[in-house]
Amino acid sequence: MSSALTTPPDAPPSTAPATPRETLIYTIAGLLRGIRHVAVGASSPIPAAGAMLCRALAERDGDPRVRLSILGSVQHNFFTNGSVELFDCAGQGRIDAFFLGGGQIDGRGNVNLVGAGPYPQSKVRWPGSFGSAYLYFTVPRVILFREEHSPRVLVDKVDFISAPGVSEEGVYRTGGPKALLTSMALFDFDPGRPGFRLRSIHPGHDLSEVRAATGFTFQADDSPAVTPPPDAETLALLRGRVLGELSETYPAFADTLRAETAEAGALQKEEALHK
Amino acid sequence: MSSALTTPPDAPPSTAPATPRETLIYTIAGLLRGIRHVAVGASSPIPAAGAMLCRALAERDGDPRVRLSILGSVQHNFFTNGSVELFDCAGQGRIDAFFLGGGQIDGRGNVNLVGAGPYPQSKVRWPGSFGSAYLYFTVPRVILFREEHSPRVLVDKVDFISAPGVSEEGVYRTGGPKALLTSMALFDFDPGRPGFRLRSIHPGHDLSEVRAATGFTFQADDSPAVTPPPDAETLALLRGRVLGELSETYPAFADTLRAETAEAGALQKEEALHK
Amino acid sequence: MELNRLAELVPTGACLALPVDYAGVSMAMTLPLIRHGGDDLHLVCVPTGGLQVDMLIGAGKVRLVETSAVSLGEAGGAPCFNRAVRDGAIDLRDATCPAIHAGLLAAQKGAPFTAMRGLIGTDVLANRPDWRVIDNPFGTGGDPVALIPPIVPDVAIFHCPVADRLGNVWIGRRRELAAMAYAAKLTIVTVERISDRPLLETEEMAAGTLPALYVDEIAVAPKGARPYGLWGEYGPDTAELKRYAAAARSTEGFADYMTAIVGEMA
Amino acid sequence: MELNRLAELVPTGACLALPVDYAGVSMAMTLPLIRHGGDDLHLVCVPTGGLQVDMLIGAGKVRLVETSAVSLGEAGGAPCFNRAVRDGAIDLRDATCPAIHAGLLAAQKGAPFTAMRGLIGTDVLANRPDWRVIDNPFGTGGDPVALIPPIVPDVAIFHCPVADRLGNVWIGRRRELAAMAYAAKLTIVTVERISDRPLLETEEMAAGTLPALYVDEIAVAPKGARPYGLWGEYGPDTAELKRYAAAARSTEGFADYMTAIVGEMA
Repeated sequence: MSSALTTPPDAPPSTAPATPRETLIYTIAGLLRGIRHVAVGASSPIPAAGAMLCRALAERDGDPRVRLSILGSVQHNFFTNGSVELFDCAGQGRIDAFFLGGGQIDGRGNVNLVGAGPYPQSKVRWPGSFGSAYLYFTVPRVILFREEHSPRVLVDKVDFISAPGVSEEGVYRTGGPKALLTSMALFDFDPGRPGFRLRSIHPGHDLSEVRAATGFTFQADDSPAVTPPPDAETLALLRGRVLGELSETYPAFADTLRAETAEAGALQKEEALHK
Repeated sequence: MSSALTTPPDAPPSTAPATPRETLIYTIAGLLRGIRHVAVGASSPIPAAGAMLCRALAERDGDPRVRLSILGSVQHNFFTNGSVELFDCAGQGRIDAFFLGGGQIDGRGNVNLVGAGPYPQSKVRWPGSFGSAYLYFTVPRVILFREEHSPRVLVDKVDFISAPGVSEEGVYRTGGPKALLTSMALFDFDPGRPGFRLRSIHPGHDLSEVRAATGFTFQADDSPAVTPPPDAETLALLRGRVLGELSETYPAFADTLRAETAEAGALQKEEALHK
Repeated sequence: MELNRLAELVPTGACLALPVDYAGVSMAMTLPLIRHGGDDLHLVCVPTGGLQVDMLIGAGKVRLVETSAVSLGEAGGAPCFNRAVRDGAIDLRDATCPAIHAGLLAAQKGAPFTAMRGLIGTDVLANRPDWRVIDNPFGTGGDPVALIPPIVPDVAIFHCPVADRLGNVWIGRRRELAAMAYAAKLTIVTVERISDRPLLETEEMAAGTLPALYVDEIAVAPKGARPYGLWGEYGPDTAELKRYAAAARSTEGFADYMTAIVGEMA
Repeated sequence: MELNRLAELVPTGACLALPVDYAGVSMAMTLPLIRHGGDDLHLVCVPTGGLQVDMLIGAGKVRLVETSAVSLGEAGGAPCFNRAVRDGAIDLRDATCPAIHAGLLAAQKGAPFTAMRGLIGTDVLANRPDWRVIDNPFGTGGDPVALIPPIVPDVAIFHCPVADRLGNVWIGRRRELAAMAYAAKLTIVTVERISDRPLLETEEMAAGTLPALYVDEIAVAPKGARPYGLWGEYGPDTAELKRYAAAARSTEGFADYMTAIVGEMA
């Protein structure tokens, strides 16, 4: 995207309709509502943006303060006890929400961050389980977030369980999956069944498309809801304060967001001209 | 003791014969010979002086460097991880020697730091076990040091085992008692028997006196050795450099040592006059 | 007064963690605790107790003491503690320093226990039915290992040189204070002063900073550790500790000493 | 050259602990390790690995990798690691971050193991026959708990901003570096510079200082973490990481890249 399209940071926020990514960010903010402390990985700008929006909304509405730890960041990380502190903090019950991706996610909420094919000689190797084998057990609201929505990612059964969606009775567990968010849809996780239930489909997609792109079976209404985009006031907050905060830690991503918004604005004007 | 008796710190070291306390310090330095790291309690000036002398002797003789940690001291304590670091350090095998006192010490090397009489409602309560229940197991050379040599302290059987002298086979143990030093005598500990064996009696005492003052049985030669006082060169080192170092952390104790030396010097002159 | 309000946050029956005498004792909270805090306290000394613990015991606030030792250091034994033990007025959980740290560590990690060496064959272990011994599962049989369960204080109280306006507290190298705060449900810190400069702004200060996440309440209490010292700030007043040690040898002497102190603070 | 001498202290078959990319990686030691260090290394990534680990694997120095992850972060997957996994050229001990920390903690404490929550039902646990699961002895039956044995590295190597002439090293708030040094038998540290002022002289600096007791060797290596960054000193060179990621996609590309680097350093 050309930087000529980018709105200068100090200009009044655009009133163009929400971009798909902005709707994702808004959806994440909703999933986080009510938490006190969320931790986000250093290379997870969309979850970070969602957390920042959640924090801004809580402040606007006079709700209790939301803390955000961006791991690996020097500036937005208040931990002072090394990289173990995140896990200790989760063990103490001081982290309410966390995001997990996954090379594979299956219908029972199992996550695979290790590799595709037989272990250990994986055909495709991903980095590894990171902290998932602990945090999935100890963080109450884990949000599975992966933009790619395909049968390759959303599989019937993962090849390696980095972290299981549910545990047998008697296993100590205070955390687990709460929802699965992709570029196409939002699912709630039901640990009782266990399995996913489609909550809403993002604008521009439909149920048959979602079914075709999903490698596991899930529950769904016949006419699923559409994922709501942010209202105008929230959009202004996102494009103003939140984008400013985002620029400090994720400058490249903030530029992308600005460019997308500008593009949406240009498109809107163009459409208005042609009406 | 009047401070008029005290030699100024910058005067050349006195050549008076060693005082009983100087012989204790010298004996401790000998017990520590060959160690790399010794930890000493904040209120243990004689062990600290022994450790400082050991360090000075090692330096003089070109032996490997001796480290000394004085617990609770801000200046002479290089720990930076809180009060747990001493114990971690011992667990890592990085502490070679440590000193333990004890309200009661028995003939099997058991130490009681808790109280006399039935537990928990002790008739006489002492502070408590501190770190003894761990360090006695993990520090290879624990020196039992108690100036009072009486049947009240050196008992047949302690009323409470804060730390046992020996452990059953199969119990993980890399440390334990090496020696027992009092104002009257020096014993070696034999974990095989288990029990103490008299190594030497300090000048001015004899075996029957030691037997009468000791509440447990111990092995001894018929004519035990006399604890050797420091030679002139070592005494000069003790009264010079070591006393200077000691003054920084234990100023009151250093003054006492100086006064005792001065007294010994005065006595020596007086005796010379009367000859 | 602010400190009285903080003392009211310590309910009757609470498990209260207090630091060793050289680490930063909030002596300023002692009288507020006696007059406005709950009774029947379960004190956890991290890992040993001193003047503050002795005063709380003397004032009849304490039901149970979990500690590796209680003493006044150079000033001798802890008179109220020793008397309460003799009279059976308090329950005891005698420990050893690393076992207290192990219990806090288990809480810090959300782990069910911490394994530690030592302890086997001691009367410390024999009198702790709340601890367990298992055979080391990594061994070939035998090799008993003591397991220490989590210590989760309801409240931790300590004193530090400085806090910032964001609620961060500078603990320097006294990391047992962090361990206490990690483990506790509620952490109250008194400080010498508040700094306008955020403690996490520089790496130098950040290294010794306990983040606000673990700190619930902060109050300013200049010379708040006296008669104990505070590292980097002021030394202990040993004469005062000795004066207390002498006075508190009798219950009457203790009462007179405390009355005099209340007068001084009024 | 000093760094080559230090690399010779890493014997063939050694267990070598290396820090996470943002904590202070001694990239300066990478080529010396490849050319003068031992082979068949057992790498322990604390708790994840990056460029240095990938280069050591690519150079054929590594027998076993114990890690929670290996990646180049923003620059993508670790090409030599991924290739070695696919080819079965290295053995794996896949872990999860807190389990690596738990293993180092057990070593730090001289404890036979550390208990940790999580892990039950994962393939991480299923593939670690060196770990154990017991029923929580504090429970009433059931409640499985994973036990992690000590990780005792033969050598730990990392990079820091500054050391003093007494051998103390400033690690700031990167306390995993202390954990590595506590646990390791031999610790080698490269630094940006040596300070004439003792680090333990002030409480401010002491709070972030690793004492000389745990540090065996120190060498000066300016910009020694590059292309990684060093907290408080310089940022990462992401373009260089991406250049490596692209080059190392093939064994030939990796070889060319390394040859070019050796040339630059000669």
